[in-house]
Amino acid sequence: EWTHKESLDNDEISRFSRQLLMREIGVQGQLKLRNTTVLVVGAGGLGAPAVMYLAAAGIGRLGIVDYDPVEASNLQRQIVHDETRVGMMKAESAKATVNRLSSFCDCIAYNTLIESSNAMDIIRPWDIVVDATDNVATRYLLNDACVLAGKPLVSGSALRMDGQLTVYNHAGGPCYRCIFPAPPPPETVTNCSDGGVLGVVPGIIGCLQALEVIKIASGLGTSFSQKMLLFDATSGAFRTIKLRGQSPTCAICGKNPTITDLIDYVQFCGAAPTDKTPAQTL
Amino acid sequence: EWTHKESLDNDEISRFSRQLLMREIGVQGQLKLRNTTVLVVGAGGLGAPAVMYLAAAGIGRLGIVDYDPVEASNLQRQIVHDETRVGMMKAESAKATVNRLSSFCDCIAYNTLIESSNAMDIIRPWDIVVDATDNVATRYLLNDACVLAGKPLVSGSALRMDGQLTVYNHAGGPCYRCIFPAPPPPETVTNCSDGGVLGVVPGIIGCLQALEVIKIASGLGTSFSQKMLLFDATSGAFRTIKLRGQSPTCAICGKNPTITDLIDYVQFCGAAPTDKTPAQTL
Amino acid sequence: MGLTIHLQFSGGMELLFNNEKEKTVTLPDTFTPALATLKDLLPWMRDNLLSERAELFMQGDTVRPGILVLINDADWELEGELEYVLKDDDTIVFISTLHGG
Amino acid sequence: MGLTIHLQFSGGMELLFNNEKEKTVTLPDTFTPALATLKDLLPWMRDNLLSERAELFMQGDTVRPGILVLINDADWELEGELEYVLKDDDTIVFISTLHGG
Ligand SMILES: [Zn+2]
Ligand SMILES: [Zn+2]
Repeated sequence: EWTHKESLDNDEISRFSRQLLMREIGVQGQLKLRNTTVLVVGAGGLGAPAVMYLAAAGIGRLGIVDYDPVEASNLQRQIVHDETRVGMMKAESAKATVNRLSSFCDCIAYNTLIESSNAMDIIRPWDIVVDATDNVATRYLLNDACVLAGKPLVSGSALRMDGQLTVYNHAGGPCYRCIFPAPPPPETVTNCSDGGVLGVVPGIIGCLQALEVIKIASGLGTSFSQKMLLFDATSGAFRTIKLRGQSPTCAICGKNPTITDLIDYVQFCGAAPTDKTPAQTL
Repeated sequence: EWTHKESLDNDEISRFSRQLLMREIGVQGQLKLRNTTVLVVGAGGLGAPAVMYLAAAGIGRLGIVDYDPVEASNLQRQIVHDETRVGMMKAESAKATVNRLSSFCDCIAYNTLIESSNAMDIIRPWDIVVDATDNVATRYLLNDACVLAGKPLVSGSALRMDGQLTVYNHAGGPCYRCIFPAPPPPETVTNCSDGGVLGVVPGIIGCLQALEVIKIASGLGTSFSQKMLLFDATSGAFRTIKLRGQSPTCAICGKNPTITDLIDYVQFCGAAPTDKTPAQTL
Repeated sequence: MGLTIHLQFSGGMELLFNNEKEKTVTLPDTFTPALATLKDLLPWMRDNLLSERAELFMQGDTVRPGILVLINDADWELEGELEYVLKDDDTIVFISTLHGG
Repeated sequence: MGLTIHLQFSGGMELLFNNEKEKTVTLPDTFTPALATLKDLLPWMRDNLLSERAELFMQGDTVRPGILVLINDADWELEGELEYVLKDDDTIVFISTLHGG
């Protein structure tokens, strides 16, 4: 049974010595990492580096949600899997990699499609949620579930040579719906299966998601509440933009929310939670 | 025997479909990745994600140089290794991970300390060199060897919450010595063993090194010749600065070079190529 | 001379505008300085710059959902959205939000 | 009023300066506008701001090897290095280069 710890043991002190040396982390920060539980939704291009760096850093308990099996064409970017794992469920494969990497991380795989009927139960036990998904419907679902459950949502996305990162529902900042009250028309949405993606672009964004989780968990605080990082891999340019604040009229996090339970996100978005449906190219 | 290919086969087309879809890469770019050979020096915090993303992206031949065995305290950031590899040579361990990840990458491990006596022989067969090392002496050695052999050097570094990235000796830009003609006094140099490092910081820089290699190899071109990217993980800020150009008076790449063969870098830097020597903290 | 506006496109928006990530435009005299707003700029962009179907850029008189607009680096919601009065040398950025991973 | 200069420290340089990453200073009247240079600023910083041993910052009359200096975002080598004449509101950045991995 996984429980909170009052102090680090000698094995942990030795394993995480490079972080204990830093005044930004130190023994207290490392103990906070050990006692923080993180749920990563999506074990694809973003989730791959995120779960590995979170486990490596000493996050004590890590959940991984995915319902897809590993395919060979995933391996161009999803480095948590490998050729021996083709056909295995992605959440199981990611857990196997985490278990090899660190015995200090209690890792739980959910081989489940997260949807309105199960999302609250899946999310409730965790401190921080990472949105490493690949479709609009699941992004609204996760946002609403995190608002209802009161969890920060560290959100990343990538396509072709572009990446984006932000933290929703944290420290008084906006949620996803505050910024995007209406979903994009389905014909304007491009997924990685249709538009392609350079594998290391979600790699960079997934690493940055792990970093923001570590900063929140250790008490350093995130840099991306009410801010969005834009990455253009072609020019190597990173740009941070200031977003609007939390909206009093937001349908889920506003003063008089009209959404008080999870809704039907496939209907709301006009698109199902899959990266595989043929969609028109933007 | 590894040889250049004239075209991609069906397995490669299927495996790299997400990159073939992109106009920035496409079939011609992917074929260039297949026919490019990359040497990564250092299988530590920077080299770990670099070798994985380079192999995943379809780089045809990958060399990995390291002389250290995997230690448990490395696993906080060196995600190419795992607990089953403690005690194994890092180059062998990284090669084993690459082999599991992709059968399309011909991977060669050098379980060798790179030094003046062997550096030219090690570097000569490769198209692009990645500096993922951890000490000043090896950084000057690699720079000088790359200038003498005419190879671009994709250089990354990380310490605590900071990271830096640049590309030397490429497209008319400066080399490391053009910018830093004299080595830093040894007492001002802090390594990760002494100063600590948050694991995902070299993770982000190593991913960015892989990206710049892929851009050079595929013909997109690098964004960081004569420029340096600075990353401050505490604030989440990236900043690109413009560096001086190639120096006509540079001791190795200038008009009248005084260095025409590799020198004694331990003597030049006043420090040996190891991350383990106790050094005073900056 | 009309107003000069710097347009930038990111996250795939550039694919709707001849694949150009940056474009500086001089607006015609119908854009009266101190009066013309973003509400005037959007249909002008649609009619003069857009290389793809209009519904991928606009819905009604505003941008379609899923596009973030920045005025001089701030979310346009902080600047009055469509009512924002254009100033010479303004930079307007259109960002298509991404959903892939 | 004397010259106002914005100092920034990166890559660990801040550890030499009370762990402050940014500091705006007003220089004393001994810094004559249009005459005072970086060569004057460095020893003033050493004597007034440095919280660690001087040799970690300077060597002779310049910065020690391994420190990059930027003047308004450009490598100081492009701006005349020590001979650069300070202007009001200049931003000078000191970056310690990193060697770890
Ligand atoms: Zn909201
Ligand atoms: Zn040079």
